[in-house]
Amino acid sequence: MAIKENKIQKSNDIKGEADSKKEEEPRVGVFVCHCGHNIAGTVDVAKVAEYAKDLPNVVKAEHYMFMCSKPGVQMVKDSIEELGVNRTVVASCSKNQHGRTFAKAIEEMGLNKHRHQQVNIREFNSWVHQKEKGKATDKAKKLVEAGVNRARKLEDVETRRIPTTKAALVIGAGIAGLRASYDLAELGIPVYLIEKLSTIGGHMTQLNKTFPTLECPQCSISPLTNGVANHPLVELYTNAQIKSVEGSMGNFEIEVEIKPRYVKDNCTSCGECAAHCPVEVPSEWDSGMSIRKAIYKAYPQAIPATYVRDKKNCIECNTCINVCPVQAVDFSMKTETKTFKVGSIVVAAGYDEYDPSEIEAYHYGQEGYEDVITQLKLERMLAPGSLTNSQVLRPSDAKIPKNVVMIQCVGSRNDQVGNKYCTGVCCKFAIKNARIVKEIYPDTDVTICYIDVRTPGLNFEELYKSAQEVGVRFIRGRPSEILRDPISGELRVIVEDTLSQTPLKLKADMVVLSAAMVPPEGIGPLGSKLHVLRSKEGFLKEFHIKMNPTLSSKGGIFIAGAIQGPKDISESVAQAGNAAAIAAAPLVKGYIEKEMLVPSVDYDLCVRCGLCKTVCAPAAIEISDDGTPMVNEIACKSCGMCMPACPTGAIQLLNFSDDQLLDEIIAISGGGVVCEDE
Amino acid sequence: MKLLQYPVEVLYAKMSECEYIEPEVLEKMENIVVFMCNECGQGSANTAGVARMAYNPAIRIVRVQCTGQVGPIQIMDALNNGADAVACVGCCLGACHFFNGNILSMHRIKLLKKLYKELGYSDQFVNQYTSRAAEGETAVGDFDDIVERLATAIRKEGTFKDGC
Amino acid sequence: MVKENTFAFFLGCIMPNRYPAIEKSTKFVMEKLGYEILDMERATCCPAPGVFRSFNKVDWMVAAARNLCIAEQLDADILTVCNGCFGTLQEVNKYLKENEEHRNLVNEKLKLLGDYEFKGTINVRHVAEVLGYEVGPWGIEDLIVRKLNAKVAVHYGCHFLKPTRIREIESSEGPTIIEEFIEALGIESIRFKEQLTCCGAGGGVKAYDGNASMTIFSEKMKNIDEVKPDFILDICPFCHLQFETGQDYLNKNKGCNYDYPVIHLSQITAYCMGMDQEFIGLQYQLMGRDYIFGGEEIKKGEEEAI
Amino acid sequence: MSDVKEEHREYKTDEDFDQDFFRNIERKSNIWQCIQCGTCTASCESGRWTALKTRSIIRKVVLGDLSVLKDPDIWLCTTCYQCYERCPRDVRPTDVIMELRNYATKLGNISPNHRAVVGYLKNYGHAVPINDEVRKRRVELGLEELPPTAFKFKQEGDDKDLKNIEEHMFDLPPVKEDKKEEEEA
Repeated sequence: MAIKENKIQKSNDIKGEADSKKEEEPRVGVFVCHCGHNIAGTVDVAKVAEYAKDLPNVVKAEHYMFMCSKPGVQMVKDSIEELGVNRTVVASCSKNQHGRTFAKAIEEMGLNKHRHQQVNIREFNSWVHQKEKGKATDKAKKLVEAGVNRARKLEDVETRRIPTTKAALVIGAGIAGLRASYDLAELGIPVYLIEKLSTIGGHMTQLNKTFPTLECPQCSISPLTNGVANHPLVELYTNAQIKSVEGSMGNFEIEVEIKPRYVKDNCTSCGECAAHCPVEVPSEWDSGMSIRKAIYKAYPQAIPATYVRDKKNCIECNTCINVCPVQAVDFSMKTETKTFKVGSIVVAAGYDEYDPSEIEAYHYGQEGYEDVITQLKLERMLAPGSLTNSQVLRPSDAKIPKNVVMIQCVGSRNDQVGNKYCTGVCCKFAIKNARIVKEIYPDTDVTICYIDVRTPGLNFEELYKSAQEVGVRFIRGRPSEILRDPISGELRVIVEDTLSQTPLKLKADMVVLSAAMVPPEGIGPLGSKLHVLRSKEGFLKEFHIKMNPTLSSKGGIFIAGAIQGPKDISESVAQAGNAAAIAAAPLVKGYIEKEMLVPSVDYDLCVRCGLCKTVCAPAAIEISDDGTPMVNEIACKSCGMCMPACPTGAIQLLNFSDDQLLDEIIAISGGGVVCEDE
Repeated sequence: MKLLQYPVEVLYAKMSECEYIEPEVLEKMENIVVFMCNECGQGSANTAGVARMAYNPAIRIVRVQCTGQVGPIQIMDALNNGADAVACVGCCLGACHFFNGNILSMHRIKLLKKLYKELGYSDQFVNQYTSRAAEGETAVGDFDDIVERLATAIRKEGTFKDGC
Repeated sequence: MVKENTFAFFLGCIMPNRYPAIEKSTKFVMEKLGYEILDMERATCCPAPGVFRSFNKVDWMVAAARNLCIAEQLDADILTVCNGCFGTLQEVNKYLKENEEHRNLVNEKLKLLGDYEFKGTINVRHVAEVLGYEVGPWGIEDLIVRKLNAKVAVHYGCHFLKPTRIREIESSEGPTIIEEFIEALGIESIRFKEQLTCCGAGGGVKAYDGNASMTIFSEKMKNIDEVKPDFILDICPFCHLQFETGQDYLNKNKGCNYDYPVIHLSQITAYCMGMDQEFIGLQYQLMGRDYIFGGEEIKKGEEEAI
Repeated sequence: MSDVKEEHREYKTDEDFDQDFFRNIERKSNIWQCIQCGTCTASCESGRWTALKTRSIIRKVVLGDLSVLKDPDIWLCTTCYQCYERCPRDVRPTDVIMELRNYATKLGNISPNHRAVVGYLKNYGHAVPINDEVRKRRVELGLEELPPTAFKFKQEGDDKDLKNIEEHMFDLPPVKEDKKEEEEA
């Protein structure tokens, strides 16, 4: 890791002030909570409080019905005021639940909030040992005793303000990325928006109509695409990908690799070059439903409007150079790397459509099964300006299909192949498309084979009813395979209508597979560069599924949209707004408050072996010239891994030092006696 | 007005699938110290608690920043002070919030097991597991595994305390 | 350790007791390829998965384990030519290897049948898999004496590939192992409708309800008849029997006149490696008695008729 | 549904189902995850022509409807494993049907043909015993007259293998003579 510019503060001067606090005699207050009967139902709280009373240094031991209630918290505050309690132990629920409530309470009373030790006797004890009430009570006693031992040596932890660079980076310019960039820019924060492809808009621009109101996505997204592209505070880089990410929350330093467009910016996008280019390649943006040239613009309203040359397929015949009226085409453009200093990163890299060729029984993509397509391809056919100018034509013989069969849950809700999760979007997707196809071609019969139709939310039941109204036929059953008659080439879908218990062989001129939403290709390297956790399905893992869905597992990095899990457009936009808001917070405030829970080095014990540096993952320990380790306060994640690595115990994490842990271990492992000598 | 209150057991009681252990071995297990990292380790025990999944009450959880922070000193202290077995439950491999804490602790525990084997103790007293904050049953599965291994060790050689 | 290039040849029931020609040609092919074939003395029925597993799964495993022990005593992998036998033996072999307490249970009962003890030292191989992968079209190339040019309807059967997670040979939706192999013999496989469906004999259905089995089979024959192959190639004597008696039944009762010869993979491979047609045993079969294979000689290698 | 016409009666009640009869059926918890999507019945090559509806059989196992054991359809499964391959919940219907047959055999529902096949195994060691016609063919083809299986050893007088099998294996419940027991079951 490159040496960071942040100020490296010598860690041993913190140690100086901490010593003065140690002398003052610990006075511990213990409070045991009934939590209604969640705890009291299993643990005899009175006995536990009584047991805690005669532990050394305990000056107050109470038990109360609801510690987290106003009177409960007041009880803690009073104990500090009246009895001069300088360490508090609350035995109730988990740290994530109410640890902070009590910490804030004692902070209001002037005590440093790290002097509070939360003991969990609910999730770790009463709820899980409901059948062994006696043992649960003993265990609660032991846990409280361990909490007291631990609390005895707790020290103050200073929270410090770290200045942040007022800029943000947004990865991915789909609907979520655009929304996040726009919201951030509107807050006055300069945004660097980078997009892997050559145009912005993501999957939304590929759709024909959006559900449930059947609006045209081009119209609803273009104010945003134009708004962001021409926003004074937004710098847009297409064909760009992340090379490396350094630094920590508030001060990131990102290297971005921008592939050349081989077309300069003075391109008027007149399209002459594409007209004369001999190369024809299936267009990825059109998901293979139309042809594009080696030099192309993905779709007419594409932003940025400059054309882009696809080096892989280009045969370098130079016709585009000669033909271009403004000589914008320039093959000599090189890959540039740019570095940005930003405070927050918002990842909105979107999703990919599941490739159904993995399910062999549906023969997607095999020779002879051209008429088996996915919903996105159907959207591309229906969209205005498509090759089939919004007509649904069979890819094999370009005829209008007499009957269309849609198959749901392709690659979803499947333990054997594909993904286990339900995407939650395909039913809405399929029903909308089915209704549109039925309205355009009334005499084509459209069938949807479903397991469970899942269209929750406002206006979606109407969407479902309107499809039924128009005559879409719904068959409850998951098709087992798509058969093709080798001679006539006809497709047959074999499905059992489980409601009437009859296996059917449906004639199908065209089969549309509702494929799942899967993490985008390239998320692996992106995730590892950002040091961000991914869920078992491969999406980026949110910090907390309910309370913090747009914060990633790493501070300073935020996620929005389908990158966090399959979702529809309205949800992605909502998440993008939230991600922008919490990403902007430290930037607008100008600083980040970080608790200085960092290790301190005892230079007499240190033998300068450098083992702590090798073990430190966030590379927060540097070896200075005289061989002694220096801790970088901001990058340190206070994980404590350096402690066991140190052969002499010279490096000790504040509040997690070896002797504090030892006291807790002794209490919990039955020993019960605190060893006096140091 | 008596609120219709389902007994808590009925609501969620999900017994652990721990195999049968005869009472005399069971009562030899007073306490098992489990170091759980602050992120996924105690998170999964938390989810197990919220889902009321029962497991052996001898399990005592000590919260540490990361299993990487638990060194041989802490484990030996626990065993010397009367713990019957010690285990570390960290985040799953590759997903440690501190990047490689769980891998480090896995190596340390592997060496420690080798050491105990050479000293003549059974190596089932110290174990390392991983779990995810979302999965309560993984934590309970780990606890069951600790108890089962300890049971086999006790049946074979007796507990750690009596210097097997 | 299992001996190299030697197989304990598991005969099964239908091959030795109905179509000995398949046994003959398999031995011919294997010897020509340099494999040593050992007789599995005292072997019995594998036992047939359809009937016996339906009655008592444990006894089915014990009987199968008995056959496996015979091969273990010979210290050689088992070679089967029948999907049913391969299905039973491979599944029981894999299950007992992975499943400790079932292995003890089976070994307990196995003692009653004689001094057999399942150790799990061997594997179970199918002739189609040995020819298709181990020998492969490249391996057979220079041993071919006659190359046909026939259009053939290939029938894979069910237990050879499925269930894929236990057999672990190839995907059951689009297999190519036999197509690729028979290309070396100059045979082209024609795709016909619903090619990978069941011939209708398995699972004890042929014994339980003859005409249900025949209804399933008639659809299969209708699809094969559409593409008019030269002959039907199968890899399982039970399907072989079903195709033979099936065509005969449909001719007599349903007024069809199918006369497609039914050839097992070993028979045709042996023929192409020089075994003369008389040993293929078409004359003993019901269908396609007078079919001449033809196929022009490639090399003038000396032809020792066995 | 079973072909016996149900006489008119009110709703089915819990007594008709015996939920824990199948408590030790293998992979029980997976079977209960069945979402009744019908892939198995749609893939079933035998069910396409016969009355075998795999999905409703699994439904009966989940509900604990014991009529499935008397249902002749479970014997129409050709174990082609298509449903096993394609079930999105990995319920493995083929194994379930095989286990149902085990339960049905214990109740005595065995078809005479299958009973005969077991008889062949016990007497000749093969489900398809040899006949003279084939012995002659074997000699013509240059093979031994009798394949070296247990039957050959029995012919030479050493039939301990088949005797052991007969004694210890596949002892099926006796054939149900009286009709009374049929109605009551």
